[in-house]
Amino acid sequence: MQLNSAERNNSKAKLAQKIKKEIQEEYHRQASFLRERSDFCQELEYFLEIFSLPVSPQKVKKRFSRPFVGIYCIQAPLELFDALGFHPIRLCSGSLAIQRLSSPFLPALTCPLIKSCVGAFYLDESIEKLCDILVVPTTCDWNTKLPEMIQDKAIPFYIMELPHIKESERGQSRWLEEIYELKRFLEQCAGRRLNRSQLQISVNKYMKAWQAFGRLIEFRRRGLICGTWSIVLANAFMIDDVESWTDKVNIVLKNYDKPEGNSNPGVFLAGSPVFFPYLKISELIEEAGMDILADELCTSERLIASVIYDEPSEYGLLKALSERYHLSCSCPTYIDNDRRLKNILNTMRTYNIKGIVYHLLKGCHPYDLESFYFEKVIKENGFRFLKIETDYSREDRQNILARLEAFRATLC
Amino acid sequence: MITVGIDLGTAAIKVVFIDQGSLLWAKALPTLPQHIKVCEQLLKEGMETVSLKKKDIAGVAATGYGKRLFPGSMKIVDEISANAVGAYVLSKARARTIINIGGQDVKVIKISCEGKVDDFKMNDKCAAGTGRFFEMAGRILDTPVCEFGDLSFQSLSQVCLNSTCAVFAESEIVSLLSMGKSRNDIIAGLHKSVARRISELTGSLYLEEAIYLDGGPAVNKGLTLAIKEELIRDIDVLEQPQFTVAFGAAIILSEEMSVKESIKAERR
Amino acid sequence: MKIRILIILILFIYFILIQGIDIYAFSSKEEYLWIEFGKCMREKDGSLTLPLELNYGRFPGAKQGLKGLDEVSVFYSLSETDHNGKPVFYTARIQQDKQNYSVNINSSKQNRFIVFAQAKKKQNKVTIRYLAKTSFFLFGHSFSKKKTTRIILSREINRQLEIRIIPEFQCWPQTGNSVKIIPVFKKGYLAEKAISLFDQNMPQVEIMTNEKGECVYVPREDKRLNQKGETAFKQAVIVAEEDQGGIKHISSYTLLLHRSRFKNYKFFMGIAIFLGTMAAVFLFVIAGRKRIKF
Amino acid sequence: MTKVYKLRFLVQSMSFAVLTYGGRLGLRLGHCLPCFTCPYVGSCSGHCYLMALQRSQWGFQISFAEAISVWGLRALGMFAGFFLLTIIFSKAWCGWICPFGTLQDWITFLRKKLGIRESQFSWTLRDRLKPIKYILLIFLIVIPILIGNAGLHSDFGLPFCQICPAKKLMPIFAGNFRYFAVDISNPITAFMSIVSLILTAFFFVGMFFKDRFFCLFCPLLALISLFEKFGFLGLEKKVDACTGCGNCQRVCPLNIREVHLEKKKKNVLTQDCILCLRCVESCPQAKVLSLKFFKNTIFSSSKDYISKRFIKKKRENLCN
Repeated sequence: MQLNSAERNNSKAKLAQKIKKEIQEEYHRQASFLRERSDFCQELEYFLEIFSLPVSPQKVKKRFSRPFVGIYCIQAPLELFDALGFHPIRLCSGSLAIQRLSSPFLPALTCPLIKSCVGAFYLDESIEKLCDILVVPTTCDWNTKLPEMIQDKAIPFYIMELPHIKESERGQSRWLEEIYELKRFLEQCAGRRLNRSQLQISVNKYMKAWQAFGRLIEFRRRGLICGTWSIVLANAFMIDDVESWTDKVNIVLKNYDKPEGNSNPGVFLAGSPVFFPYLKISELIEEAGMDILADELCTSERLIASVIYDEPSEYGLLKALSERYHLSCSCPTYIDNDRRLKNILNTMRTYNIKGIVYHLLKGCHPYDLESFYFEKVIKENGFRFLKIETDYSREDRQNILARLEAFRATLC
Repeated sequence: MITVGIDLGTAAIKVVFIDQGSLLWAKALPTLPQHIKVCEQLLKEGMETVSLKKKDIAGVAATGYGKRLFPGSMKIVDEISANAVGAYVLSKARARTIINIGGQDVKVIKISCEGKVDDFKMNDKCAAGTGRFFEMAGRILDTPVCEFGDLSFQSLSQVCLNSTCAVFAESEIVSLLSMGKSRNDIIAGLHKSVARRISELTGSLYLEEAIYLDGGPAVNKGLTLAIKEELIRDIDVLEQPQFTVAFGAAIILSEEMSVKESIKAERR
Repeated sequence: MKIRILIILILFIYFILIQGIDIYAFSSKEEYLWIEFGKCMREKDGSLTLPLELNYGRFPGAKQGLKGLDEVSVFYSLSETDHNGKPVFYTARIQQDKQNYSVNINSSKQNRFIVFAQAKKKQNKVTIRYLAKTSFFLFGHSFSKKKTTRIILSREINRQLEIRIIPEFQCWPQTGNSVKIIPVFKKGYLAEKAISLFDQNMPQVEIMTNEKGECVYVPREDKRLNQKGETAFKQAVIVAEEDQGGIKHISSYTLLLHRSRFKNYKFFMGIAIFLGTMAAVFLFVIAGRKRIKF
Repeated sequence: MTKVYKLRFLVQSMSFAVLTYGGRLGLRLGHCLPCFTCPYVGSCSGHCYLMALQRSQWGFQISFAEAISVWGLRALGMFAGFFLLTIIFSKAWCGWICPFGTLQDWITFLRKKLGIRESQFSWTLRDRLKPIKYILLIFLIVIPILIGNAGLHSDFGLPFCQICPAKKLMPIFAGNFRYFAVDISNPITAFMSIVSLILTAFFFVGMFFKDRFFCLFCPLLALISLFEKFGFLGLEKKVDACTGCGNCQRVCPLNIREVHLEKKKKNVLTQDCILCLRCVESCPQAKVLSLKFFKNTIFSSSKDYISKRFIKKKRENLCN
């Protein structure tokens, strides 16, 4: 039976409506999970509210009152957007329900994060309406192909070609060139030129955020704040306004005290990103009786780095920015990334963490490829290693939990 | 001191009674939606057979996927640790590697000299090469799984099964049958495919001697042989391999309790 | 062609000859005694030895040796004084090597030296008393504390006619810097007195003292000296004579001169070069920056 | 916690004043200081060792016969003084004491105030510049030897001092512009002074556009770095904890890459390092970079320091 266009649109809208409801449920369920935790306190409510963005974007847009720049991955320089009057948000998505909108036309083994990201474009209050510009650095293959997947959407895309070799002059200067190009592009969009002192103010703002984040990480390392909450707080940074985020984090750190001090073994969480509402892995780790004392997820601890500039000239500032978003970043898509593993090992040694949980999203190839070498080296260094490959679905919770519990037993 | 280990697996529920590390009684029943009923039934049966009263039992340890579902357990043990301890004790501290083929998963567990879990590998969300896989094949081939071992030895020319996926293997078996391949050859092929799957999970070099196979399908001698051939390693099978996990859980509980008691005794 | 070459050759030989002729030898003045500086030598122990040559005749070319001179003696003083505050003089030993008479002054540490040489000559019943003087620094750096035995002078030096130079001790005497010359006769000044000046590279000059008995001399820029290194020096001998009926006093002072340090500095030229280069480099850098993409 | 850059600024300014004007107060610090305290500044209190090195009394302008005597011993003694001073402070002479370095830092400060960006050298160019200072060092030793033994014209004496920009620029602070002149005494002096003027102009512009431009070529830096491994001060890196953020490379006035790129060795005090400690200041990783004095840590990197050093509390302070 052939449907006419009106009917088709009608059924499409109905489907979208249904999925939207599912998404809302998913978000609310996750949020209420978090609220019911024993270590929830009222200050944390602020961060849970932030995540209502995909559910009610218009509300969020009103809240931030600046034109939005949607970005994927952490290589786009946030300070630059801020200095030119844009509000940068990261469009990463951890929603399972939203995948239903995109899975019909994506490969079955697509990275779930990308599936959700693409799906978000097909919600009725879509990213199209929300963001004025989209910035996509070409990190992994999925991200590189992302603009192609949604080319039917009328939204200006800015693609930053990421040089995958960091520690060479060519790579660094090419990335600087990309930053300059982005600056020009943003200047055009904003209709004004970049002001040096404005950029300095922005850099300072983000440095304050870095400072607060550093304190958060320190709290976490000492086991004063649990891994899930720090991931949630870091996730919120990707959407929230930087200044209010900094304030709120400082407030949380001031008032927060964990209900009871337990002596769970600490683990290091590495691998693919974890983003609200997909907090399965961190919750399961905690359920299995371990503390995530440290992680190196690009949605958590790797999110904020310091921007230190010595030259207040525009060139100096942009160079500092370019290096902060290129050299400081340890995305597995880089070729010369040997420091990442060393740093992980160092952190584990420093904080007496005995094991590493390597979280892997199915289809996340860079991390998957790395995991084997990681496993070898980490075991050679006398640490425990557990690789968990999963996706956004909840059905393998028992399987993962069983493994995590056994893993905990090996840590004691 | 008598302790009970219950393994609420995905395929079967196993109950083991032990006394000071020695097996008293063991029985398995297939998993039904009413887990607790099955468990209680098995416990009752066990108590009757060994002629015990409820107060004689020092404690019950639960393990397996349904370990949290059984309300009467004193201790919940994760199945990997339980498996390691069980196999270690049953093999008289010889086992260093265990390959466990369960209802839904395949685990390879490395055990340290002290009988603790050193490292383990487990399949992710995929039932290929597990007990389910054999159940499925048994249904299509219209043969009870327990006969697989003997039948595979009668195979003249092994069939090669390409698919490692439980679902796709099903259609492959059907097409092989329609091509006129013998049942025995297909079963032998199945064993080989499972063995390959296990070797892919870890690689032969990962395994340390002595290697033991346990879990329900381990009874299948044809499968054991196929795994031996595939890994080119010597592999032993424990007696009553499906009970190692439950046994291990019971052992863990009894050890824990004896430690507690000795502490109590010292305090006195 | 050949004629031209011949002419050039003749001219060339002529110039060489002209250079070779010592034009200062035609001076009308009388001969005098002077001290000539030799090349300062570094001793192994870190001390310095300055050979001073005694000469008689006309500086610089006409040396006659010390024949016919009596009572030749050399004294020197270091920067030491006796209890009266007068400088202590020592006798120096004169070494004779064929026609050359010389005195070696050795200094193991930093010292200021004043050296006198005196001689007498009888000529047609007229006694001529010669006095030669010079002063200099020697920066010896010996670690050894050994003291050379010095013979303290017993008799007075005949310093009736003496040429004083102000400043007496210069760190770096050089051309272009003025020196004040004061001839002193029996502790009195000689006004409007003609003094001769024999420069190594220059024609002889006559200077008159003013009514106060002083005269100021500015050694001229010397191209030949300039060609040499910074440490190269030349000498000039200042001669004064006083006839006193029967006894004639002829005194000399040997002035050491380096090339002028700063008189040849062309400041504006330098600044122009500096600023010009700076501008060029500046423009170069700016242009280079414009070419870069960012 | 004291801020290192402020302390350094203070120490630099003070040592500039002491070394440049201390002579007026009768301060005499000798002739073997391992920094560019130029003897041509009439009132300086100590002399740059490079001059002694080229001189006849304390250095290489000496005949071989004289070398094996008290005169050679004197040169050795001068070197011993230099060596002692060098190993005590090592490269801190360059980054903290050298008045010429301080002058360069002041000029850089001015440039930063003006918001003019620093010129960048490519990695290859930067590497090619490295041997120049050693070549200069060889020249400033060989030429005096030739003067002393092979009869080279003595107007080539003190060859480095003649072309050194510090000889022109430092006396300005004593009100002396004399050395900007061309010495036309003879062709050699004229040539040398014109060359030195051109070089001075080049370096002067270079200093403006590039941090510590002269230090890239400084033969004294090369000489100090020869004795670096005896030095008491050390710059060490915890290689495993370095994230490779590149801050150290970016803030380094001499664009040293080794601190950033080093992945194995602990010692990162490289030949060009001037121990200005900017890398330690800007390292966000706790204790990754540290300044050591006989294995005692004097200063090491930390997040707290960065927060204090680089984060401005108020907006107004930002726009400098």
